[in-house]
Amino acid sequence: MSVKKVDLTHLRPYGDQMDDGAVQLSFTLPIPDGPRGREAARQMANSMGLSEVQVVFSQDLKENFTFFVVYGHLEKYADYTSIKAIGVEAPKMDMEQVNDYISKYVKRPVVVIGATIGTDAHTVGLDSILNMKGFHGDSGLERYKMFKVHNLGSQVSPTDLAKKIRETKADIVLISQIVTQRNIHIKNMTKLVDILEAEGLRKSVLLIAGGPRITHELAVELGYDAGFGAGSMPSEVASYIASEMAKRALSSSKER
Amino acid sequence: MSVKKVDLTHLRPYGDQMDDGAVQLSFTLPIPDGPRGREAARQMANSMGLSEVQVVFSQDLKENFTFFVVYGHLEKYADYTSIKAIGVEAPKMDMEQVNDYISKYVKRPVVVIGATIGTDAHTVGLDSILNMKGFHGDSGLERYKMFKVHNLGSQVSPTDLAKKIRETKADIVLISQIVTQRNIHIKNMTKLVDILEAEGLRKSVLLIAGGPRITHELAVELGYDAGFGAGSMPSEVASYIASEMAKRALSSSKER
Amino acid sequence: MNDKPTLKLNQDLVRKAREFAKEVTDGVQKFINARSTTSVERTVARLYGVDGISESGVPLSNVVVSDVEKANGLNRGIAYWIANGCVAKQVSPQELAEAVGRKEFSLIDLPPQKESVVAEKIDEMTGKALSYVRKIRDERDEMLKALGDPPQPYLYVIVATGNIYEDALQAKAAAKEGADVIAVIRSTAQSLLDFVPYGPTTEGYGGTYATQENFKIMRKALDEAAQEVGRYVRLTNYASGLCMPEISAMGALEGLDFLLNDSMYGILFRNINMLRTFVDQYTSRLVCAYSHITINTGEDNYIKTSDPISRAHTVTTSQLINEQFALKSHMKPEYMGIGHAFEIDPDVENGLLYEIAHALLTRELFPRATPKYMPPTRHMTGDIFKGYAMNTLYNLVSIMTGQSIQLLGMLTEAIHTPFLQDRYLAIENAKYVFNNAKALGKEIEFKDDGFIQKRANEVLENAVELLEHVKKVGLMSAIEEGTFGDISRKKEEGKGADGVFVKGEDYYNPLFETMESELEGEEK
Amino acid sequence: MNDKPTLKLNQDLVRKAREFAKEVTDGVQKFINARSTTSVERTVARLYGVDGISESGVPLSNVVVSDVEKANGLNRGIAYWIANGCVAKQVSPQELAEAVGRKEFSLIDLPPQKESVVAEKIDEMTGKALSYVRKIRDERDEMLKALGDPPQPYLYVIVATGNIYEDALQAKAAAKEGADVIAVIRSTAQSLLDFVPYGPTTEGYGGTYATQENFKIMRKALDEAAQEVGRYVRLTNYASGLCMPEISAMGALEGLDFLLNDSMYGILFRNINMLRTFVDQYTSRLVCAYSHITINTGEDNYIKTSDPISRAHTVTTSQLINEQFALKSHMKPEYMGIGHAFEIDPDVENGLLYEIAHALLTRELFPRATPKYMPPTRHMTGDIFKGYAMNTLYNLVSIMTGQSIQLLGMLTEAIHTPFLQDRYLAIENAKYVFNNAKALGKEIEFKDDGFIQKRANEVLENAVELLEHVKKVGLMSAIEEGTFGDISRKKEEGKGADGVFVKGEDYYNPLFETMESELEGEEK
Ligand code: B12
Ligand code: B12
Ligand SMILES: Cc1ncc(COP(=O)(O)O)c(C=O)c1O
Ligand SMILES: Cc1ncc(COP(=O)(O)O)c(C=O)c1O
Repeated sequence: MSVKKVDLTHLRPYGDQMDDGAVQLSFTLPIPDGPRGREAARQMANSMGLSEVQVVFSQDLKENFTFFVVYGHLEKYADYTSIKAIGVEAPKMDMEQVNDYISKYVKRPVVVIGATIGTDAHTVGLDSILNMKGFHGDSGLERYKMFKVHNLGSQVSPTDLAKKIRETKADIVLISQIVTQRNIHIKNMTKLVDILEAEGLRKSVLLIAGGPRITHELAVELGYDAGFGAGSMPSEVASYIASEMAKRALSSSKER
Repeated sequence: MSVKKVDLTHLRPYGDQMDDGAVQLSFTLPIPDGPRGREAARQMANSMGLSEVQVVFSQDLKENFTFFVVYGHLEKYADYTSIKAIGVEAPKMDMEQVNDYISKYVKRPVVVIGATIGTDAHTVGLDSILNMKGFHGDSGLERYKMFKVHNLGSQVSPTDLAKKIRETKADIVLISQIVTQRNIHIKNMTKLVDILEAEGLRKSVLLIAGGPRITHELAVELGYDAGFGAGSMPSEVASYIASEMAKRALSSSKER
Repeated sequence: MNDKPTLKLNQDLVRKAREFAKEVTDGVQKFINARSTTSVERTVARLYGVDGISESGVPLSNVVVSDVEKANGLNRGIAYWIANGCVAKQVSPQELAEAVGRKEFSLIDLPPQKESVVAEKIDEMTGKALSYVRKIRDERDEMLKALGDPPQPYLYVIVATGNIYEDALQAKAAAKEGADVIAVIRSTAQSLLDFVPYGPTTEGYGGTYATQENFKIMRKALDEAAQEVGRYVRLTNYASGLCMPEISAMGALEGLDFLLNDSMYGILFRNINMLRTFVDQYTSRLVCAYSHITINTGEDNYIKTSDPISRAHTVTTSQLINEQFALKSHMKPEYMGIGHAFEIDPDVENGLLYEIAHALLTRELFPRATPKYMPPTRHMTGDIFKGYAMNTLYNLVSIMTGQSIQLLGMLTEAIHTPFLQDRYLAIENAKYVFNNAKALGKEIEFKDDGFIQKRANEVLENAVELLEHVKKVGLMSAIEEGTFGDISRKKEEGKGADGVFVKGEDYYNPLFETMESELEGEEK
Repeated sequence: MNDKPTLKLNQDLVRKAREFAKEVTDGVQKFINARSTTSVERTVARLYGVDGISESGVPLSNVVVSDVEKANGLNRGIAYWIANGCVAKQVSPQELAEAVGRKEFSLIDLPPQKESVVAEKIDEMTGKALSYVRKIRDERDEMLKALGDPPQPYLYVIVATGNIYEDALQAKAAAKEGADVIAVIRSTAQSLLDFVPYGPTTEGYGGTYATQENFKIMRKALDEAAQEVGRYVRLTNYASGLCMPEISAMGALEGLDFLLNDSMYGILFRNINMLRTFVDQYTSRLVCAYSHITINTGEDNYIKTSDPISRAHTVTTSQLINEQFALKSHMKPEYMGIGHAFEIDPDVENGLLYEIAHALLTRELFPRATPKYMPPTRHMTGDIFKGYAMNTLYNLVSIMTGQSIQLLGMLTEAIHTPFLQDRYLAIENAKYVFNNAKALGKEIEFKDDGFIQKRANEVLENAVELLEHVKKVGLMSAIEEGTFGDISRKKEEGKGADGVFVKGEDYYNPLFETMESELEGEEK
């Protein structure tokens, strides 16, 4: 069959045939609409490595701005084979399996504390993970008999959080960050890690961040153990916690 | 007022503030959905010069394809000041002005011939320019008393066109190309120029191409006098013809 | 009919419209009955088993028909010549055609065989051909029944890569996303070829050639996908053009479900000769009717070149004509995918109300048919977002008015043939709207004598008036007048005129005669 | 009311619903009448002309109110203290406040002046304040009349760059694209500040602070744009929060047209103390009523945290409560932007029918109000195309059901605050749908006892039941029970509780009393 096969070391976008590199773009430029503007848009797309650029739409947005829709063919490629899975790695378990797993390896309920930090008032995401009700039919951590959950709600400051961690003897700290404008989430997340380290709490807990713009990679980069993005399921988080807690329990029992 | 002003030598996209470089992208990659796929999408966007890339959506398209919507901030820029207007340059005239202008400078009706060449069967675009009815309330060339129009319709071969040019003593040749898949328009347009040159007709006519994917730049590159893109108005074409014909009339009268 | 609001159409007008349309087509049918075409004869050859191409690349069905035509024997019908040749040479039709292809002999030159033996041969070939067609048809019907017919409107998408293997891959992905119907768009200008290309296509322009091999490849891919998703997936191609009946036969042989098949499209949009098209469409539809292939008519095209509001009644007029021609080919209404389209300029005030009125008019006028609704195309621009919004309203009108076949609009309509992602987004849009507004049609009524009811009745009235005129001048003259799509075609002109001939006294074509009589039997 | 289909609401239920809602708010109003808050007093100070900040950055309205509060003098009302001080020091309120800001003296320590002179001073200040507010109001009313009120639904978009100058630029562009209303979103968590920031903002998070200077800058920009486009352009900001009445006063002074102003939003979504919010909202709305500022209520928020279908009646319940509170503030219905939202999961079968029923219920229940319809947000994802389709149907429901104020959905809702191009696309979508479906509401009817009529009556019935319960337990206990938005707040808890105080016997506040009596006069 004569369909070109994908070359994973030279991965390129696919429009309607392999390696055509087709990409759709839209952006606004602070210049007036017209042939010169469209040429600028074309050059902008060229600068991104696109060839055979088509400026298929331009629209005056008033006040000297123009909106463009552009298609082109990307000459660049990525090496997919060199990308290692950078998501959270954990076996997928359901509620019962998680409970059994914790009973077997950790041998006591795991204490979970959750909060939205900074001035972030969005609670729906965190609640989806923690509340009984859960998310899209997947029960939240409160419903797991081997989790003891403290949901601190929103707008919690790092120092208050640290205090509560001590008070509750938390094993797991879950924080949520939804607002990301001007990278406020990065500032908030960094500050929390700094304070936990200063207070000597960082090592004793599993520190997990979540939110629609959070990736595991970003979380790890900022000193967290894991990160969960858009559409995360409570059972995924639970599975990860169970398997990490088990690992820690095993390694500490070996150390002894 | 503290709004950053545009630097036209370093033109960058504008999302919600000057020079934020914000760009929206969408593309498909021939790989499965998942963290690794999203990372590949991110790297793809990085390769285009985007920073702070957000893969905001990924969707399994089945058969090992995944669709991505991505936002990022372009670090590249274009120098707007170095872009010369590359559109068709002609004063904008209305029907009466065009007629007067031709009467005054050319002193006889201008003969226009139009056709869609190759296997292209799309006539609506060409008809919008030529037919009485015109386009969006702007009358077509047939309604101008100083144009004598021959509309040959669609799927005309270059040799037939050349024959008709001779027969009608055409001053202006308008060709339309709508289908561009696999660059068939470029092949068709190049072939026409070759044949007109071979037949010694190229210099004696004003050769104009049009179509939604035609730009003036492309047309000129392929040896045409002008190109008209999406949304062109008959009066724009008429103005261009009038001013070019006047220029030619003037320069040839000077030569004499 | 209770699942959508009603237009309270003037039933007198409805009756008149049908009556006039019938009279209009009666006039043309007389011409049709007396004639055949090279393409009709090639269809016979194909159904008798003539396949493949000659060394110089000419399809063998063309080879045998030209062979007879050149010697002026075609007015007897190709059936006789093939049978005579098979008896004379003691070979199969395919072997016979191959030999003619190798120029070993001409069919005309073979000695006439004993009449009763030839007649027997013809009957045998006819029986075999028809039973094969019925077998394929029944297999499809059974598969459809086994997997279940998906709810209407069917999600219909196109593939158009120019490479049948790439098409098949993309079609499978689409089926898995939820597409119910896949159409393989033909390569540019195939309708003007007076033969059907052969073999698998890997490079086409703006589409992929309609070839029997391509049909087979695609059918297989869709059947695989259908089994995987547990939902029947329909396959579509294009019949209209110079090979209209042949492509229908290929569709019958390869188990296609739908064919674009309009009684006038070729004339208007491809400048094919009128008589040629009328004669061809008859046989083409007869084959479709026999094979349970749903035809899709092409009225959407009219309002691509003429105004969708002021010329709306030309769509209705043509739909009625297409219906009558289809009935003449013994087609059941449920196989009539009567065409119409959502093409009004999005800037028109209350454009949506016009669209609703027009779409519902089609639905109500053809209650047993399976209307094929076409998306916005001519007012789609490079503004893919606006286009996506237009497609949303288009889908809404469809579910609200109970359309049957929904050709999904592509947000990139103005730019390129669909990317994989464009198709996904189209399916997503339709699934969203169809589910979210599922019972809307059941829920609403239009004000009596309101804009929509009035508008629909007005269009119908204009159609009746136009039909009355067409009846008077005759359909062919009406086409000369530019009635449809603002396009005028002359009776004597157009491609393929030379392929039309008057049947001789001894013309014999049991294949189509049997189809006719079997279908007539079913009608009773 | 003839431009949209009807729900045939059970008028008995409608009457009962209003009656119960009135009784519910009557219960709360008793608490309100006996109390004032620091924020109410700061509002008085502002209207008397106290502006600017102290050297340490504290707004002078806070300075004077804290000054009196610390000395336990606030239960007399700030009006007296300011007047007494002005008379004592022979200065203007502003000069007085500046002096207090410089800690030159405390208002409490100034010797009490002759009662009649102080009373005269108060009357003078009150007269001046009110006549200025009326002047601004009348200017706006005249400009609106001169330029013409655009047709409803108004196209309402937000700006949220964090830089007021950038906001102004983008707002102008939006107005020129067709926006009728511009809202400047506040910086994250401003509602929790117990003071109003001062001066122009150039760096906010998720929005730009509501400051008087920002109001001024934006008003000027919009008035310029309005003159250019020959269409009145409305300006919106947010009142709800700890400074609810102060921001209303700022709106009155700077000629804002709309303010987000809900009687319970602060309690539920910002954990502000109940009594604080109830007392504040009363004055806040009084000022709005007097200044012809349309309030926008916040019921949309409930179905962001609770289910839009099963909890639909909590929206209705709250709307009725908001209405009654507004009436108590002497607000005319035409200034009530009753809130609701298109938030049902797009995957719900017949979700659109629910949305239509809910939207029309709001419209029909408040026939003289100007409903504010909010777009899909919680089910918006990074799939901007799907989001654009959802916004298309949202716009369709709005034009079909005759909404007044349409906050346009952004295709990037799930991603970032709007880019310039996102706003353009939102306006384009609304303009397309509103024009294309202009008369749809006039054209359709819903089946009697069909899904939509039944659904609307069911929601109303549930609301009546809930109101009956709320009446029984009292609104504050109902909030404790988590009635709205699935959020429970305790009576004694919440921010700003310490700012509430019981008015003393000698409490005097002619400013609001005059507003009340003038508005009462108009009501007759
Ligand atoms: C609901 C909502 C609100 C509600 C919040 C109610 C509440 N109690 O939560 C209200 C109306 C109060 C609100 C207010 C504001 N909002 Co808001 N809001 C939203 C909205 C519409 C939906 C968010 C939501 O509930 N999603 C559903 C949940 C289930 O999804 P999720 O949060 O992604 O959570 C999932 C995963 O991310 C993950 N997850 C999340 N947290 C965690 C934590 C852990 C530990 C784990 C493991 C996983 C996890 O698991 C969840 C389940 O899969 C979004 C737009 C959108 N569609 O996303 C805007 C949005 C988030 N809001 C926004 C803004 C700007 C605001 C305001 C700042 C606006 C203003 N200036 O007033 C205010 C202020 C809020 C503040 N101080 O923080 C922006 C943020 C822009 C940005 N990227 O920075 C958004 C994107 C809207 C927009 N386009 O402008 N908002
Ligand atoms: C109408 C239409 C048809 C009609 C044509 C009817 C007719 N007689 O013209 C029919 C149905 C026949 C048709 C058929 C096909 N079409 Co077609 N068609 C369109 C459609 C929907 C609209 C085109 C149109 O009329 N636009 C309106 C006119 C006014 O705009 P315009 O052409 O851009 O013209 C303006 C300017 O470009 C300019 N201009 C144009 N020509 C000239 C010439 C001169 C000299 C000047 C000065 C200016 C000028 O001025 C005009 C006014 O502003 C487009 C999609 C779209 N929305 O654009 C697809 C489209 C052009 N078709 C397409 C295809 C692939 C086909 C087919 C090949 C499909 C197939 N395989 O069967 C066939 C075959 C046609 C063939 N052999 O060429 C593709 C082309 C893809 C590509 N870029 O290559 C499109 C984009 C659709 C798609 N997304 O797949 N089509
Ligand atoms: C009825 C009908 N037949 C056939 C076609 C396509 O045929 P062609 O290959 O001529 O483009 C169309 C195109 O839209 C059509 O509407
Ligand atoms: C009624 C009402 N007031 C105020 C706000 C915003 O206030 P804050 O600044 O608290 O986000 C909203 C937000 O959606 C609202 O609905």
